Amino acid sequence: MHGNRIRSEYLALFLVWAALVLLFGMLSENFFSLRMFGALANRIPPLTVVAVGMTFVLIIGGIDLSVGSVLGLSGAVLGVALVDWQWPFPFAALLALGTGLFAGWTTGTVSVRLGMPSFIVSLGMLEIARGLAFLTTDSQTKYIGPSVEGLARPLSGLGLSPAFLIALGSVVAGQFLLTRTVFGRYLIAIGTNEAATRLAGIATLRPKIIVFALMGVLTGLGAIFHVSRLGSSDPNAGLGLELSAIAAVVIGGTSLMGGRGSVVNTFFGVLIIATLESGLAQAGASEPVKRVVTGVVIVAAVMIDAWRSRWRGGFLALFRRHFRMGKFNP
Amino acid sequence: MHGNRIRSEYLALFLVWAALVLLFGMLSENFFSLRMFGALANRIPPLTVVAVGMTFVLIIGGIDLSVGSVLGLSGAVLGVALVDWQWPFPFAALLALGTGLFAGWTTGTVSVRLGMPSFIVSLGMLEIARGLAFLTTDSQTKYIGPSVEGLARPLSGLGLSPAFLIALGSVVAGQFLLTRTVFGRYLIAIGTNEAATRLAGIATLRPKIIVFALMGVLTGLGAIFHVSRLGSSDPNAGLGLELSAIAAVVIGGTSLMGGRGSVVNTFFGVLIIATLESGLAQAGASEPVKRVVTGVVIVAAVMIDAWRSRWRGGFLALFRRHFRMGKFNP
Amino acid sequence: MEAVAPIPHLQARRIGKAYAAPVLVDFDFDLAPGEVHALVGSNGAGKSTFAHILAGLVQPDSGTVLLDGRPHAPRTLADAQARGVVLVQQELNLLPTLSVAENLFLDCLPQRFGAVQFAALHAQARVAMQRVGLGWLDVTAPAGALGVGQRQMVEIARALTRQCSVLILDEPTAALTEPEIARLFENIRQLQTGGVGVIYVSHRMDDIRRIADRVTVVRDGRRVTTRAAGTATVDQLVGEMVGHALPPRAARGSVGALGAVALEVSDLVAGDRVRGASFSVQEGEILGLAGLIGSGRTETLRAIFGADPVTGGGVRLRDSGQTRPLQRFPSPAAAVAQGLGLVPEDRTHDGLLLPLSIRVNATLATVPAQAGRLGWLERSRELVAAEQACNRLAVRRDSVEQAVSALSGGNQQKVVIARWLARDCSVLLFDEPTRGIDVSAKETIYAILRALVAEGRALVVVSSDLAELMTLCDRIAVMSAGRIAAEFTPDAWSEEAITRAAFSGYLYDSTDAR
Amino acid sequence: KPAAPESSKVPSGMAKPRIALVMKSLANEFFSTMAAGARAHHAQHAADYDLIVNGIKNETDLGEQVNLVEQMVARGVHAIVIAPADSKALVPVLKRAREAGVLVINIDNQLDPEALRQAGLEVPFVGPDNRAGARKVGDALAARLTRGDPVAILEGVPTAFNSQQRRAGFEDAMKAAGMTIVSVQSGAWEMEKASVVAGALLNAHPDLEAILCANDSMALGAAAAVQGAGRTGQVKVVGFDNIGAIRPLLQDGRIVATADQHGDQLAVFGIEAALEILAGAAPPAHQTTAVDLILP
Ligand SMILES: Nc1ncnc2c1ncn2[C@@H]1O[C@H](COP(=O)(O)OP(=O)(O)OP(=O)(O)O)[C@@H](O)[C@H]1O
Ligand SMILES: Nc1ncnc2c1ncn2[C@@H]1O[C@H](COP(=O)(O)OP(=O)(O)OP(=O)(O)O)[C@@H](O)[C@H]1O
Ligand SMILES: [Mg+2]
Ligand SMILES: [Mg+2]
Repeated sequence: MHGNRIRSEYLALFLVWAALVLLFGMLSENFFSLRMFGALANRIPPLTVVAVGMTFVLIIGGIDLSVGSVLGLSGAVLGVALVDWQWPFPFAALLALGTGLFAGWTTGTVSVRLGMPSFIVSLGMLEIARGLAFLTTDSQTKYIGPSVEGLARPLSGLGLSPAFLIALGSVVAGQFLLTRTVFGRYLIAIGTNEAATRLAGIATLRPKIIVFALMGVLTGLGAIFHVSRLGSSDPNAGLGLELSAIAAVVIGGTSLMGGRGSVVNTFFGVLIIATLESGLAQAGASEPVKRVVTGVVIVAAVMIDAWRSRWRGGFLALFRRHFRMGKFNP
Repeated sequence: MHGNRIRSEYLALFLVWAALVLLFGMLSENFFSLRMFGALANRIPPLTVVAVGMTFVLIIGGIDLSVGSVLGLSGAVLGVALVDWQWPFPFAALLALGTGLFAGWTTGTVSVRLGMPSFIVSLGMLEIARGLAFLTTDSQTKYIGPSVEGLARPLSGLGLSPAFLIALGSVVAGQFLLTRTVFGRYLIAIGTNEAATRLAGIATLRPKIIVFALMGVLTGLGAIFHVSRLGSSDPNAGLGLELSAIAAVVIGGTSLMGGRGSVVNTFFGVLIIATLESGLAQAGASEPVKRVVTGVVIVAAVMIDAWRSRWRGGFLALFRRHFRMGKFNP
Repeated sequence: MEAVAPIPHLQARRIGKAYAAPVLVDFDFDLAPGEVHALVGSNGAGKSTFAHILAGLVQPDSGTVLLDGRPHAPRTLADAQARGVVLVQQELNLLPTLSVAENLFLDCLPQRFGAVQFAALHAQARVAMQRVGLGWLDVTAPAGALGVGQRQMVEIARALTRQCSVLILDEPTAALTEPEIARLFENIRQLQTGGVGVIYVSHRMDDIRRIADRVTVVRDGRRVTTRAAGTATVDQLVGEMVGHALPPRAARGSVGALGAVALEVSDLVAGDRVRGASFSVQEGEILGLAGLIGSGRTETLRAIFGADPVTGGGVRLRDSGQTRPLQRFPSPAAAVAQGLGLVPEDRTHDGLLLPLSIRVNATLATVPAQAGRLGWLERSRELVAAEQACNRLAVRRDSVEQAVSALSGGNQQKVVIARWLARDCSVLLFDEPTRGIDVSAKETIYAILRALVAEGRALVVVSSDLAELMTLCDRIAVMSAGRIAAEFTPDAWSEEAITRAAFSGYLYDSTDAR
Repeated sequence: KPAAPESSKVPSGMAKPRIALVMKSLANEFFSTMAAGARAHHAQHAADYDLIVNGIKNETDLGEQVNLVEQMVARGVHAIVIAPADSKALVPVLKRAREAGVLVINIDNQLDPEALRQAGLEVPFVGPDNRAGARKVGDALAARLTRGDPVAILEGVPTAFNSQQRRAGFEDAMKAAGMTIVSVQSGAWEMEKASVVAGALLNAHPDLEAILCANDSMALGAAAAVQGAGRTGQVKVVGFDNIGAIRPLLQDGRIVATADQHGDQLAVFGIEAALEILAGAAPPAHQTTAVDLILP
């Protein structure tokens, strides 16, 4: 994971992304503008922070389907605190983060302590959090206005919003946490073989709960970014976010079976998804075309990344070999 | 898996279902009518057959997120064949099954032969199939009319539709396939430890592809049931079906990590989900309440089923033990 | 098979195989029909690799194999089996969710129209298990419920049901106790008379003396010698394996000054296998735990360590000069915090993080110690620690960044042991610590264990190899049916006495007879 | 009076104005009809302007629609014709678009006047009055019921403005005619979901006389449920949108009425308004388009 290896590890996905940018650049004239990259940078913070959290969840071999709903709920709470209770922004933001934390912690505790699949617990939380979001806001979008838009507004001179910078910071911090700390080492060990890790004298339950709680906090942060971009809070926010986040993480090469992953590559996954969406919109592609292209690119990105590590003896030999005896990581 | 063990295996989920029926019976007066059960029996065939297929997919340690879209696509193709091309129903139905088969086979082949996670391949297929469904129908709902409704119409005297009987047949056949045939044993073995299965001299790739293809055929069958129930084909059909199907399967105790599962219990999972939805609608619950209750019941059902097997030394001791040292099957 | 095939039956010539480093070099090997040909060598010498080549799991880079005069280059396990070459692998490969019977016959389930004929299957399975002396085993039970030793027997039984002309046994006895071994040898002799050639890989010199006709010594992937088994002494063989004569074994240190009781186990009850075990071990003492397969030794260690829930009794631990009150550890983490350590029996499932590097595996129990402030990993310190740990046990490796899954069985075992040696534990529990470890490395490990007790630590060693226990331990406790049936000091023990004690718990309670 | 922002003037030497049409879900037949209408108009006037048509994948995904608006601004379009997925949440981004010099025309779903006022923004609106349209459909139904009959309403996604408007229109009509509304539930705009909910409603209320559905997909689902319950002819169903698939059911009486908002013309009105303003005309006042009642 050092020196050249780092670079080669990130290279494949970077190239996929660059290829997409180039392609869309040729397809629609104004794609290569600073403004265009600004728009891209502005839209990804919520997905980025959620995907960072999801990377950790997948690494311990869990899954969290509730992130979309929890983002909706945290955003709803933020809106109510700001508009109905007239709280100042920092307190309201803390409350939103706390809401996310509580939801994530609950999912984690129930699944870890009761030994239930996190898939089903978080599926339950998906429904519950969405219901609560509707309850909190009475199913109404709340207009909040400029008071909350600061985070999403590009800083003059830099062209990037504070939200983007924070999201980027979370990627860097996440990668460090994963690869350079004892906690990160434990997460990888747990995801690889929980029984062996436990017998090595490492407490495995608490780290797992912490990961779900962290996922919750990051989702809360995502909600703040989302609300500040919309200038309004919307109880439907985040619908389907879980799939985009998981897709970004898996495109980034993190295994759904746990034990292996990279936060930086997750970020490339996010970039690929976001660029694809923007590029297709710019090109004005019709809905069916958008769908089909998105599907193909998602599969292709993972395929290219999967081949990166097996890149020996030429492309064709490789292809042949893998058509004969593929491995299977569902 | 024999004799009494079978019964106790199915009992927990049956009781959860019975409890739900009782509860809703008390909440809304007209719940306990024959008509109610008829309505329930009539609406579940599509979910049932899809969930049967999903059980097999999860047992081999895979996942198929594309079933909703593929159902939409197969239904769209069925509609076009019946209305625009004026094909007779049997041929159109075969075409729909073939469409499902092809989609499932493609997902399976790509994921198995190229060694890619089925999660991501089927996520790609989700987008692609939906895009094709929009293309096929030009995003229009098609009214087909009585010619197709026969499958969904209750047989006089019996009160149950042919679709329901076929779905029930698929459950029985599925359970038999899983527990009593060589193929079924291979699937369990593959899901438990694919490498070890290969070491036992079993070819593992073909059975996995067959499972995805079977999932596709069953999804096509689900599409036929769906279209025949609504009398129209709708390119948006099946939105979110993958989550319902997976939820039903997991409620039925099948492990997301593969190697363990029961088709009959999946059927109970389907019943629980369907009863919950109908019951809440009957009781006239508001949307937020529906969501929260659904979430809680999903988690509770799995919890109860998980405890079934650990039912020793009283409820409390059990609770305490599991709060101290839970297993974790994400 | 009755017809006497022209000699030799199997002929391997100039086999070469290299991964990062060469594993087999110009390796020659012959097997005559009806012969038991032992293959010995230190850990990582290339024995399993050769077995895998014959069985179609690995393809050689160079060289040829002739089987009955025809080339034998199987690409899959099934290819090899079709030619009658059957392998029992060193690492166990049963499928825990399937029944014992299904595991035995997975690739040839009796069927009619695709439906499994369960009655026939179970009958066949019972016969197969009878053959290895485990007729009482419930063949419909899931294989996951079996312990390592029983799983090993199932694997052997599985191989014995196959039509074979060459049977390869890779470390079959590492987890077996004497009764099973005797039974296995009986089976091998039967096969021999049927003309089957057996390749027998083992680190147990005793086995080789008893069963082998010829022995080939392999060192660093090269054949050193092949000779009739009777003509070499153990010391000669060992010398050839390691390339130099072993220093004379340090005599079992006379029992030194023992300290206070470091670990006292009293009336421990856990699951249905541990039914009130009581024993204690003092500082500076090695206690051996002997017993038959399934007598509950593994479960006792796990229960002490907090890995399984304890339902009765508990342990008293001496920690920094204080004896703590009777307690039950809620988790291994709690036990480790008080100075316990456990080397588990099943290294692949309970010991190693297979896809990860040797560095990560060897330092897993000591990560915080090597980390800097705030839990920051210090890579250089980790590397040093991992190198040290590997050197201490002579782990044969290309680099510590190599995945442990690429190590030979014995070297994997050494990594698990190394992990705990790096940690300052006052009481260490070893479950079959030398499983799959070669003779010279065993000596190293014995020396290390001796050094540990010399520092005043207390060790508990479970082993199915009685000779090993009798070399190593200061005292041997014998488990039978979940209790300690007897304890012996060196002056009082004998194989016969220990074996008698091991059976004692089952004599009155025939329902438990296993 | 709202004026075209200074910077959005098309330099007279410039080739063609570029117009972006941003809609809700193209998976919804109503919006795909709208898009088709716009494309047809563009095909006839290809020399006059360039058109980029976009919609979001999921009708409730406001974030994605905000992305689309920003994307179109970045792309350098001169005007955005938008059918907002939410009447409040799109205001800030539209304001940013205006600040960047892009003309904004609101169609279909009117932006919230209060939010617009707070943001200091004025946006011309071209579109139907959903509430009045639903009221018409409700009145037509009421004419076939007797006072006091129990009826139920299937609304769309409860957070959607259209859904709220149509529900309000239905309620106005039913209250005015003195019917009893026994239940209001969401069918999430979907056929399948609507058929499940309608099935449950039919079971819970054996005396139910009518189901008012906030769109035609749900009406199809409700009609299937009515048929499944064997109460065809007893329970009347109305819809909204007049999609193609509804016609056979209108013919055979299983659906009593629906409303047509002329979706195909809606975007065209917006585009024409944008072109006029870009050409220098004064922005039009709000323009309410017709909603026609459709009976068999
Ligand atoms: N897949 C692999 N990749 C790299 N090296 C490997 C691989 N498999 C085996 N090796 C190396 O080959 C060498 C020989 O291994 P092998 O398993 O044949 O040893 P062995 O003689 O069976 O040892 P043991 O007695 O410990 O079982 C070892 O050094 C091992 O590290
Ligand atoms: N019927 C059974 N149900 C559950 N577990 C069983 C059953 N039979 C055997 N076992 C398990 O199999 C283990 C057999 O252990 P194994 O074959 O590994 O020998 P071992 O580990 O040497 O024995 P020991 O327990 O003395 O260490 C038992 O300890 C027990 O855990
Ligand atoms: Mg070996
Ligand atoms: Mg043991």
